[in-house]
Amino acid sequence: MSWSDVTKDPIDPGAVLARVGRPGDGAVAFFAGVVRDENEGRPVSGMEYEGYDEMARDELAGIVAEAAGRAGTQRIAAVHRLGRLAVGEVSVAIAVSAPHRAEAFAAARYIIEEIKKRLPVWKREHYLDREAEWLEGSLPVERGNRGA
Amino acid sequence: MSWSDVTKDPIDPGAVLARVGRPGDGAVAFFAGVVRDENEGRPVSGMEYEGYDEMARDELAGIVAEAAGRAGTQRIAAVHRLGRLAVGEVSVAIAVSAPHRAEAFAAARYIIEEIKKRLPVWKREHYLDREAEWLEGSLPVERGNRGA
Amino acid sequence: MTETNSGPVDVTVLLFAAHRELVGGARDTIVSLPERATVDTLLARLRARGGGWSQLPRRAAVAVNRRYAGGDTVLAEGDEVALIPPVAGG
Amino acid sequence: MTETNSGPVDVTVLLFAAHRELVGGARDTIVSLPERATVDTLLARLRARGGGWSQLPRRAAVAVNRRYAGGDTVLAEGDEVALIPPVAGG
Repeated sequence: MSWSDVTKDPIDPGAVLARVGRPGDGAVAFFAGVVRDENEGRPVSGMEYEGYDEMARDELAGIVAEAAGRAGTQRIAAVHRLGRLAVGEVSVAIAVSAPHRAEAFAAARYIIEEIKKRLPVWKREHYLDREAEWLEGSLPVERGNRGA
Repeated sequence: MSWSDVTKDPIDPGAVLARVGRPGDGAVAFFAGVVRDENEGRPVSGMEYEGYDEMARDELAGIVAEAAGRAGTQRIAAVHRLGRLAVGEVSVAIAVSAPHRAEAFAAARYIIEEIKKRLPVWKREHYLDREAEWLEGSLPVERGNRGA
Repeated sequence: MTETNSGPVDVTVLLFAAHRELVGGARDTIVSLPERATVDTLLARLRARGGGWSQLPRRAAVAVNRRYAGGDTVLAEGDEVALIPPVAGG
Repeated sequence: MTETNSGPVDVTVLLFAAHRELVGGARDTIVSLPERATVDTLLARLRARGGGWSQLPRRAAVAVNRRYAGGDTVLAEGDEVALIPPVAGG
Protein backbone atom coordinates (compact mmCIF):
# COMPACT_ATOMS: atom_id res chain seq x y z
CA MET A 1 0.00 0.00 0.00
CA SER A 2 1.09 3.53 -0.68
CA TRP A 3 2.47 5.62 2.15
CA SER A 4 2.86 9.37 2.65
CA ASP A 5 3.73 11.75 5.45
CA VAL A 6 4.48 15.37 6.32
CA THR A 7 6.93 15.52 9.18
CA LYS A 8 9.49 17.54 11.13
CA ASP A 9 11.78 14.50 11.33
CA PRO A 10 14.80 14.22 9.00
CA ILE A 11 14.15 12.20 5.84
CA ASP A 12 16.27 9.10 5.16
CA PRO A 13 16.19 8.43 1.37
CA GLY A 14 17.15 4.79 1.88
CA ALA A 15 14.20 4.24 4.22
CA VAL A 16 11.83 5.83 1.69
CA LEU A 17 13.22 3.60 -1.09
CA ALA A 18 12.83 0.57 1.16
CA ARG A 19 9.05 1.19 1.36
CA VAL A 20 8.51 0.28 -2.30
CA GLY A 21 9.25 -2.74 -4.46
CA ARG A 22 7.72 -6.16 -4.79
CA PRO A 23 8.70 -9.21 -6.84
CA GLY A 24 6.56 -8.20 -9.84
CA ASP A 25 8.10 -4.72 -10.12
CA GLY A 26 11.00 -4.26 -12.54
CA ALA A 27 11.51 -0.52 -12.06
CA VAL A 28 12.10 1.83 -9.14
CA ALA A 29 12.14 5.60 -9.62
CA PHE A 30 13.12 7.99 -6.84
CA PHE A 31 13.29 11.74 -6.46
CA ALA A 32 14.64 13.88 -3.64
CA GLY A 33 14.56 17.65 -3.22
CA VAL A 34 17.54 19.05 -1.34
CA VAL A 35 18.23 22.48 0.18
CA ARG A 36 20.70 24.32 -2.07
CA ASP A 37 23.48 26.62 -0.96
CA GLU A 38 22.45 29.42 -3.29
CA ASN A 39 19.44 30.82 -5.08
CA GLU A 40 19.76 33.17 -8.02
CA GLY A 41 23.32 33.91 -7.00
CA ARG A 42 22.59 34.67 -3.34
CA PRO A 43 24.36 32.50 -0.75
CA VAL A 44 21.79 30.57 1.27
CA SER A 45 22.36 29.30 4.82
CA GLY A 46 19.20 27.23 5.20
CA MET A 47 15.49 26.92 4.56
CA GLU A 48 12.52 27.08 6.89
CA TYR A 49 9.43 25.13 5.82
CA GLU A 50 6.07 26.07 7.29
CA GLY A 51 3.06 23.91 6.52
CA TYR A 52 -0.63 23.72 7.15
CA ASP A 53 0.23 20.32 8.58
CA GLU A 54 -3.16 18.66 8.81
CA MET A 55 -4.23 19.69 5.31
CA ALA A 56 -0.77 19.05 3.82
CA ARG A 57 -0.94 15.48 5.08
CA ASP A 58 -4.37 14.95 3.44
CA GLU A 59 -3.35 16.70 0.23
CA LEU A 60 -0.15 14.66 -0.12
CA ALA A 61 -2.10 11.44 0.43
CA GLY A 62 -4.51 12.62 -2.30
CA ILE A 63 -1.70 13.37 -4.75
CA VAL A 64 -0.17 9.94 -4.09
CA ALA A 65 -3.54 8.26 -4.63
CA GLU A 66 -3.94 10.09 -7.96
CA ALA A 67 -0.46 9.02 -9.06
CA ALA A 68 -1.20 5.44 -8.00
CA GLY A 69 -4.37 5.42 -10.08
CA ARG A 70 -2.60 6.74 -13.18
CA ALA A 71 0.44 4.49 -12.86
CA GLY A 72 -1.40 1.36 -11.82
CA THR A 73 0.87 0.76 -8.82
CA GLN A 74 0.24 0.97 -5.10
CA ARG A 75 3.96 0.92 -4.32
CA ILE A 76 4.50 4.63 -3.74
CA ALA A 77 6.10 6.41 -0.79
CA ALA A 78 6.23 10.21 -0.46
CA VAL A 79 7.29 12.41 2.44
CA HIS A 80 7.67 16.17 2.87
CA ARG A 81 9.71 17.73 5.63
CA LEU A 82 8.77 20.81 7.70
CA GLY A 83 10.85 22.99 10.02
CA ARG A 84 14.31 24.47 9.69
CA LEU A 85 16.62 22.63 7.27
CA ALA A 86 20.33 23.11 6.66
CA VAL A 87 21.93 23.14 3.20
CA GLY A 88 22.11 19.57 1.87
CA GLU A 89 19.15 18.29 3.90
CA VAL A 90 16.34 16.50 2.07
CA SER A 91 13.06 18.45 1.96
CA VAL A 92 11.02 15.94 -0.02
CA ALA A 93 11.50 12.33 -1.13
CA ILE A 94 9.38 10.21 -3.45
CA ALA A 95 9.85 6.54 -4.35
CA VAL A 96 7.74 4.53 -6.79
CA SER A 97 8.06 0.95 -7.95
CA ALA A 98 6.09 -0.43 -10.87
CA PRO A 99 6.33 -3.30 -13.35
CA HIS A 100 7.94 -1.03 -15.97
CA ARG A 101 10.00 2.14 -16.01
CA ALA A 102 7.68 4.52 -17.85
CA GLU A 103 5.01 4.35 -15.13
CA ALA A 104 7.55 4.60 -12.33
CA PHE A 105 9.16 7.74 -13.78
CA ALA A 106 5.79 9.30 -14.63
CA ALA A 107 4.39 8.77 -11.13
CA ALA A 108 7.46 10.22 -9.40
CA ARG A 109 7.38 13.23 -11.70
CA TYR A 110 3.62 13.73 -11.26
CA ILE A 111 3.95 13.74 -7.48
CA ILE A 112 6.70 16.35 -7.30
CA GLU A 113 4.94 18.61 -9.82
CA GLU A 114 1.63 18.42 -7.90
CA ILE A 115 3.40 19.02 -4.58
CA LYS A 116 4.76 22.25 -6.01
CA LYS A 117 1.32 23.29 -7.26
CA ARG A 118 -0.92 22.24 -4.37
CA LEU A 119 0.77 21.24 -1.13
CA PRO A 120 0.05 23.92 1.51
CA VAL A 121 3.70 24.44 2.41
CA TRP A 122 5.73 27.65 2.32
CA LYS A 123 9.42 28.26 2.52
CA ARG A 124 11.44 31.07 3.98
CA GLU A 125 14.97 31.21 2.69
CA HIS A 126 17.73 32.25 5.07
CA TYR A 127 20.71 34.07 3.57
CA LEU A 128 24.26 34.58 4.71
CA ASP A 129 24.20 38.25 3.75
CA ARG A 130 20.69 39.56 4.42
CA GLU A 131 17.33 39.00 6.08
CA ALA A 132 15.34 35.83 5.46
CA GLU A 133 12.38 36.01 3.10
CA TRP A 134 9.38 33.96 2.03
CA LEU A 135 9.84 32.61 -1.47
CA GLU A 136 7.25 33.32 -4.12
CA GLY A 137 5.10 30.31 -4.89
CA SER A 138 2.22 29.18 -7.08
CA LEU A 139 -1.38 30.00 -6.32
CA PRO A 140 -3.21 26.66 -6.03
CA VAL A 141 -6.07 26.26 -8.47
CA GLU A 142 -9.32 25.43 -6.74
CA ARG A 143 -10.20 21.80 -7.34
CA GLY A 144 -13.94 21.62 -6.77
CA ASN A 145 -15.91 22.79 -3.77
CA ARG A 146 -15.75 21.36 -0.30
CA GLY A 147 -18.45 18.84 -0.95
CA ALA A 148 -16.82 17.55 -4.15
CA MET B 1 33.03 13.73 -11.42
CA SER B 2 30.70 11.20 -13.01
CA TRP B 3 31.21 7.53 -12.28
CA SER B 4 30.13 4.36 -14.08
CA ASP B 5 30.84 0.66 -13.90
CA VAL B 6 29.84 -2.75 -15.22
CA THR B 7 30.33 -5.38 -12.56
CA LYS B 8 29.51 -8.83 -11.24
CA ASP B 9 29.19 -7.46 -7.70
CA PRO B 10 25.75 -6.81 -6.18
CA ILE B 11 24.53 -3.21 -6.54
CA ASP B 12 23.74 -1.22 -3.39
CA PRO B 13 21.29 1.57 -4.36
CA GLY B 14 22.23 3.65 -1.31
CA ALA B 15 25.89 3.58 -2.29
CA VAL B 16 25.04 4.69 -5.84
CA LEU B 17 22.90 7.55 -4.48
CA ALA B 18 25.73 8.55 -2.15
CA ARG B 19 28.00 9.17 -5.16
CA VAL B 20 26.01 12.21 -6.30
CA GLY B 21 24.94 15.48 -4.70
CA ARG B 22 26.77 18.69 -3.87
CA PRO B 23 25.65 21.84 -2.06
CA GLY B 24 24.48 23.60 -5.23
CA ASP B 25 22.23 20.71 -6.31
CA GLY B 26 18.56 20.89 -5.36
CA ALA B 27 17.39 17.71 -7.07
CA VAL B 28 18.37 14.05 -7.04
CA ALA B 29 16.80 11.55 -9.45
CA PHE B 30 17.42 7.83 -9.20
CA PHE B 31 16.40 4.79 -11.19
CA ALA B 32 16.89 1.08 -10.52
CA GLY B 33 16.04 -1.90 -12.70
CA VAL B 34 15.10 -5.00 -10.74
CA VAL B 35 14.67 -8.64 -11.77
CA ARG B 36 10.94 -9.42 -11.88
CA ASP B 37 9.28 -12.67 -10.86
CA GLU B 38 7.34 -13.00 -14.09
CA ASN B 39 7.46 -12.00 -17.74
CA GLU B 40 4.38 -12.07 -19.94
CA GLY B 41 2.70 -14.35 -17.46
CA ARG B 42 5.53 -16.88 -17.14
CA PRO B 43 6.98 -17.40 -13.66
CA VAL B 44 10.66 -16.37 -13.65
CA SER B 45 13.25 -17.75 -11.24
CA GLY B 46 16.12 -15.46 -12.14
CA MET B 47 18.07 -13.67 -14.86
CA GLU B 48 21.51 -14.25 -16.26
CA TYR B 49 23.27 -11.19 -17.69
CA GLU B 50 26.11 -11.70 -20.16
CA GLY B 51 28.11 -8.69 -21.29
CA TYR B 52 30.92 -7.77 -23.61
CA ASP B 53 32.50 -6.42 -20.46
CA GLU B 54 35.28 -4.27 -21.82
CA MET B 55 33.10 -2.58 -24.43
CA ALA B 56 30.11 -2.27 -22.09
CA ARG B 57 32.26 -0.37 -19.63
CA ASP B 58 33.38 2.08 -22.35
CA GLU B 59 29.88 2.41 -23.79
CA LEU B 60 28.31 3.12 -20.39
CA ALA B 61 30.96 5.75 -19.67
CA GLY B 62 30.12 7.30 -23.06
CA ILE B 63 26.37 7.33 -22.34
CA VAL B 64 26.99 8.96 -18.96
CA ALA B 65 29.24 11.59 -20.56
CA GLU B 66 26.51 12.39 -23.12
CA ALA B 67 23.91 12.73 -20.35
CA ALA B 68 26.27 14.95 -18.36
CA GLY B 69 26.75 17.23 -21.35
CA ARG B 70 23.02 17.55 -21.97
CA ALA B 71 22.07 18.05 -18.32
CA GLY B 72 24.96 20.30 -17.40
CA THR B 73 25.89 18.22 -14.36
CA GLN B 74 28.89 16.02 -13.63
CA ARG B 75 27.15 14.42 -10.64
CA ILE B 76 26.06 11.17 -12.28
CA ALA B 77 26.60 7.56 -11.18
CA ALA B 78 25.55 4.54 -13.25
CA VAL B 79 26.26 0.85 -12.79
CA HIS B 80 25.14 -2.29 -14.62
CA ARG B 81 25.34 -5.75 -13.12
CA LEU B 82 26.43 -8.94 -14.92
CA GLY B 83 26.11 -12.59 -13.92
CA ARG B 84 23.27 -14.60 -12.43
CA LEU B 85 20.68 -12.52 -10.51
CA ALA B 86 17.81 -13.67 -8.34
CA VAL B 87 14.33 -12.12 -8.43
CA GLY B 88 14.41 -8.76 -6.62
CA GLU B 89 18.10 -8.11 -7.28
CA VAL B 90 19.10 -4.79 -8.87
CA SER B 91 20.42 -5.12 -12.43
CA VAL B 92 21.07 -1.43 -13.09
CA ALA B 93 21.14 1.72 -10.96
CA ILE B 94 21.45 5.35 -12.03
CA ALA B 95 21.69 8.43 -9.80
CA VAL B 96 21.89 12.05 -10.97
CA SER B 97 22.00 15.25 -8.99
CA ALA B 98 21.57 18.66 -10.60
CA PRO B 99 20.57 22.17 -9.59
CA HIS B 100 16.94 21.58 -10.71
CA ARG B 101 14.64 18.61 -11.14
CA ALA B 102 14.00 18.73 -14.89
CA GLU B 103 17.66 18.08 -15.75
CA ALA B 104 18.01 15.39 -13.09
CA PHE B 105 14.97 13.44 -14.33
CA ALA B 106 15.96 13.90 -17.99
CA ALA B 107 19.50 12.63 -17.44
CA ALA B 108 18.38 9.54 -15.50
CA ARG B 109 15.83 8.73 -18.18
CA TYR B 110 18.29 9.30 -21.03
CA ILE B 111 20.81 6.92 -19.48
CA ILE B 112 18.40 4.01 -18.99
CA GLU B 113 16.95 4.45 -22.50
CA GLU B 114 20.43 4.47 -24.08
CA ILE B 115 21.52 1.47 -22.01
CA LYS B 116 18.62 -0.46 -23.48
CA LYS B 117 19.52 0.62 -27.01
CA ARG B 118 23.30 0.36 -26.98
CA LEU B 119 24.90 -1.39 -24.03
CA PRO B 120 26.37 -4.73 -25.23
CA VAL B 121 24.59 -6.81 -22.61
CA TRP B 122 22.25 -9.77 -23.09
CA LYS B 123 19.92 -11.51 -20.75
CA ARG B 124 18.80 -15.08 -20.44
CA GLU B 125 15.66 -15.53 -18.45
CA HIS B 126 15.32 -18.60 -16.24
CA TYR B 127 11.83 -19.99 -15.72
CA LEU B 128 10.31 -22.15 -13.07
CA ASP B 129 8.49 -24.25 -15.63
CA ARG B 130 10.70 -24.51 -18.71
CA GLU B 131 14.14 -24.01 -20.23
CA ALA B 132 15.94 -20.69 -19.98
CA GLU B 133 16.02 -18.47 -23.04
CA TRP B 134 17.74 -15.38 -24.36
CA LEU B 135 15.39 -12.42 -24.45
CA GLU B 136 14.86 -10.51 -27.64
CA GLY B 137 16.59 -7.16 -27.65
CA SER B 138 17.17 -4.09 -29.82
CA LEU B 139 19.66 -4.01 -32.65
CA PRO B 140 22.07 -1.16 -31.85
CA VAL B 141 22.23 1.51 -34.50
CA GLU B 142 25.74 2.10 -35.75
CA ARG B 143 27.01 5.41 -34.42
CA GLY B 144 29.75 6.40 -36.82
CA ASN B 145 32.76 4.37 -37.89
CA ARG B 146 35.59 3.26 -35.72
CA GLY B 147 37.61 6.38 -36.34
CA ALA B 148 34.71 8.70 -35.43
CA MET C 1 -20.76 19.60 8.93
CA THR C 2 -24.44 20.48 9.34
CA GLU C 3 -25.40 24.13 8.89
CA THR C 4 -27.33 25.85 11.66
CA ASN C 5 -30.28 27.55 10.03
CA SER C 6 -30.50 30.59 12.26
CA GLY C 7 -28.29 33.39 13.49
CA PRO C 8 -24.60 34.11 12.98
CA VAL C 9 -21.95 31.45 12.44
CA ASP C 10 -18.50 31.35 14.00
CA VAL C 11 -15.62 30.10 11.86
CA THR C 12 -11.95 29.66 12.65
CA VAL C 13 -9.64 31.49 10.28
CA LEU C 14 -6.08 30.23 9.81
CA LEU C 15 -3.27 32.32 8.39
CA PHE C 16 0.13 31.12 7.25
CA ALA C 17 3.58 32.35 6.30
CA ALA C 18 3.57 35.88 4.82
CA HIS C 19 -0.16 36.31 5.58
CA ARG C 20 0.39 35.46 9.23
CA GLU C 21 3.21 37.97 9.54
CA LEU C 22 1.13 40.67 7.84
CA VAL C 23 -1.39 40.66 10.69
CA GLY C 24 1.10 40.26 13.51
CA GLY C 25 1.75 36.59 13.95
CA ALA C 26 -1.41 34.83 15.17
CA ARG C 27 -2.21 31.65 13.28
CA ASP C 28 -5.85 31.25 14.42
CA THR C 29 -8.63 33.77 14.82
CA ILE C 30 -12.38 33.26 15.37
CA VAL C 31 -14.70 35.34 13.17
CA SER C 32 -18.47 35.74 13.50
CA LEU C 33 -20.33 35.90 10.20
CA PRO C 34 -23.96 36.36 9.21
CA GLU C 35 -25.90 33.28 8.25
CA ARG C 36 -25.07 31.98 4.76
CA ALA C 37 -21.93 34.08 4.49
CA THR C 38 -19.48 32.91 1.80
CA VAL C 39 -15.72 32.70 1.66
CA ASP C 40 -15.70 35.99 -0.28
CA THR C 41 -17.78 37.68 2.47
CA LEU C 42 -15.23 36.48 5.01
CA LEU C 43 -12.28 37.78 2.99
CA ALA C 44 -13.95 41.20 2.64
CA ARG C 45 -14.58 41.34 6.41
CA LEU C 46 -10.97 40.48 7.19
CA ARG C 47 -9.64 43.14 4.83
CA ALA C 48 -11.99 45.69 6.38
CA ARG C 49 -10.21 45.32 9.74
CA GLY C 50 -7.54 47.69 8.46
CA GLY C 51 -3.81 47.63 9.24
CA GLY C 52 -2.01 44.52 7.96
CA TRP C 53 -5.38 42.89 7.30
CA SER C 54 -6.13 45.33 4.49
CA GLN C 55 -3.08 44.00 2.68
CA LEU C 56 -4.42 40.44 2.45
CA PRO C 57 -4.92 39.59 -1.21
CA ARG C 58 -8.35 40.43 -2.63
CA ARG C 59 -8.59 36.96 -4.15
CA ALA C 60 -6.70 34.22 -2.34
CA ALA C 61 -6.72 30.46 -2.48
CA VAL C 62 -8.83 29.26 0.42
CA ALA C 63 -9.31 25.87 2.03
CA VAL C 64 -12.49 25.12 3.96
CA ASN C 65 -12.08 22.20 6.35
CA ARG C 66 -8.77 21.34 4.67
CA ARG C 67 -9.97 21.21 1.07
CA TYR C 68 -9.50 23.93 -1.52
CA ALA C 69 -12.81 25.77 -1.94
CA GLY C 70 -14.21 28.53 -4.18
CA GLY C 71 -15.11 32.08 -3.10
CA ASP C 72 -18.84 31.32 -3.30
CA THR C 73 -18.62 28.46 -0.80
CA VAL C 74 -21.15 29.03 1.98
CA LEU C 75 -19.66 28.77 5.46
CA ALA C 76 -21.18 26.89 8.39
CA GLU C 77 -20.72 27.00 12.14
CA GLY C 78 -17.34 25.65 13.18
CA ASP C 79 -15.76 25.62 9.71
CA GLU C 80 -11.98 25.87 9.56
CA VAL C 81 -11.14 28.41 6.85
CA ALA C 82 -7.50 28.69 5.81
CA LEU C 83 -6.10 31.43 3.60
CA ILE C 84 -3.47 29.74 1.45
CA PRO C 85 -0.66 31.98 0.19
CA PRO C 86 0.98 30.84 -3.06
CA VAL C 87 2.50 27.49 -2.11
CA ALA C 88 6.21 26.73 -2.33
CA GLY C 89 6.82 23.17 -1.20
CA GLY C 90 9.30 20.70 -2.58
CA MET D 1 45.88 0.51 -35.07
CA THR D 2 48.16 0.80 -38.12
CA GLU D 3 47.25 -1.32 -41.13
CA THR D 4 49.87 -3.61 -42.56
CA ASN D 5 49.98 -2.98 -46.30
CA SER D 6 50.78 -6.47 -47.45
CA GLY D 7 49.38 -9.97 -47.07
CA PRO D 8 46.47 -11.33 -45.05
CA VAL D 9 45.31 -9.89 -41.73
CA ASP D 10 44.35 -11.85 -38.65
CA VAL D 11 41.45 -10.54 -36.58
CA THR D 12 39.90 -11.87 -33.38
CA VAL D 13 36.18 -12.51 -33.65
CA LEU D 14 34.07 -12.41 -30.50
CA LEU D 15 30.63 -13.99 -30.23
CA PHE D 16 28.09 -13.49 -27.45
CA ALA D 17 24.88 -14.90 -26.03
CA ALA D 18 22.71 -16.59 -28.67
CA HIS D 19 25.42 -16.21 -31.37
CA ARG D 20 27.96 -17.94 -29.16
CA GLU D 21 25.64 -20.86 -28.52
CA LEU D 22 24.83 -21.16 -32.22
CA VAL D 23 28.43 -22.07 -33.05
CA GLY D 24 29.04 -24.27 -30.05
CA GLY D 25 30.13 -22.04 -27.22
CA ALA D 26 33.54 -20.50 -27.99
CA ARG D 27 33.71 -16.76 -27.33
CA ASP D 28 36.89 -16.02 -29.32
CA THR D 29 38.08 -17.22 -32.69
CA ILE D 30 40.94 -16.00 -34.90
CA VAL D 31 40.12 -15.47 -38.57
CA SER D 32 42.54 -14.76 -41.42
CA LEU D 33 41.29 -12.34 -44.03
CA PRO D 34 42.65 -10.93 -47.27
CA GLU D 35 44.17 -7.47 -47.18
CA ARG D 36 41.56 -4.65 -47.00
CA ALA D 37 38.75 -7.05 -46.09
CA THR D 38 35.73 -5.35 -44.56
CA VAL D 39 33.36 -6.28 -41.76
CA ASP D 40 30.90 -7.53 -44.40
CA THR D 41 33.60 -9.75 -45.93
CA LEU D 42 34.23 -11.23 -42.52
CA LEU D 43 30.54 -11.88 -41.86
CA ALA D 44 30.21 -13.65 -45.23
CA ARG D 45 33.27 -15.83 -44.44
CA LEU D 46 31.89 -16.82 -41.06
CA ARG D 47 28.51 -17.77 -42.51
CA ALA D 48 30.24 -19.82 -45.20
CA ARG D 49 31.68 -22.11 -42.50
CA GLY D 50 28.35 -23.94 -42.44
CA GLY D 51 26.61 -25.54 -39.45
CA GLY D 52 25.59 -23.08 -36.76
CA TRP D 53 27.75 -20.41 -38.44
CA SER D 54 25.41 -20.27 -41.41
CA GLN D 55 22.66 -19.16 -39.06
CA LEU D 56 24.48 -16.00 -37.99
CA PRO D 57 22.43 -13.01 -39.13
CA ARG D 58 23.27 -11.69 -42.59
CA ARG D 59 23.45 -8.16 -41.25
CA ALA D 60 24.45 -7.84 -37.58
CA ALA D 61 25.59 -4.98 -35.39
CA VAL D 62 29.35 -5.19 -35.18
CA ALA D 63 31.90 -3.51 -32.97
CA VAL D 64 35.48 -3.13 -34.11
CA ASN D 65 37.90 -2.55 -31.25
CA ARG D 66 34.93 -1.94 -28.91
CA ARG D 67 33.13 0.69 -30.96
CA TYR D 68 30.10 0.11 -33.16
CA ALA D 69 31.25 0.06 -36.79
CA GLY D 70 29.63 -0.17 -40.23
CA GLY D 71 29.77 -3.14 -42.62
CA ASP D 72 32.18 -1.31 -44.93
CA THR D 73 34.77 -0.78 -42.20
CA VAL D 74 38.14 -2.07 -43.39
CA LEU D 75 39.80 -4.46 -40.95
CA ALA D 76 43.43 -4.35 -39.87
CA GLU D 77 45.81 -6.84 -38.30
CA GLY D 78 44.90 -7.54 -34.67
CA ASP D 79 41.45 -5.93 -34.75
CA GLU D 80 38.93 -7.22 -32.23
CA VAL D 81 35.65 -7.70 -34.09
CA ALA D 82 32.57 -8.43 -32.00
CA LEU D 83 29.23 -9.55 -33.40
CA ILE D 84 26.63 -7.84 -31.26
CA PRO D 85 23.25 -9.62 -31.01
CA PRO D 86 20.28 -7.34 -30.30
CA VAL D 87 21.11 -5.93 -26.86
CA ALA D 88 18.91 -6.41 -23.81
CA GLY D 89 20.48 -4.67 -20.83
CA GLY D 90 18.74 -2.83 -18.06
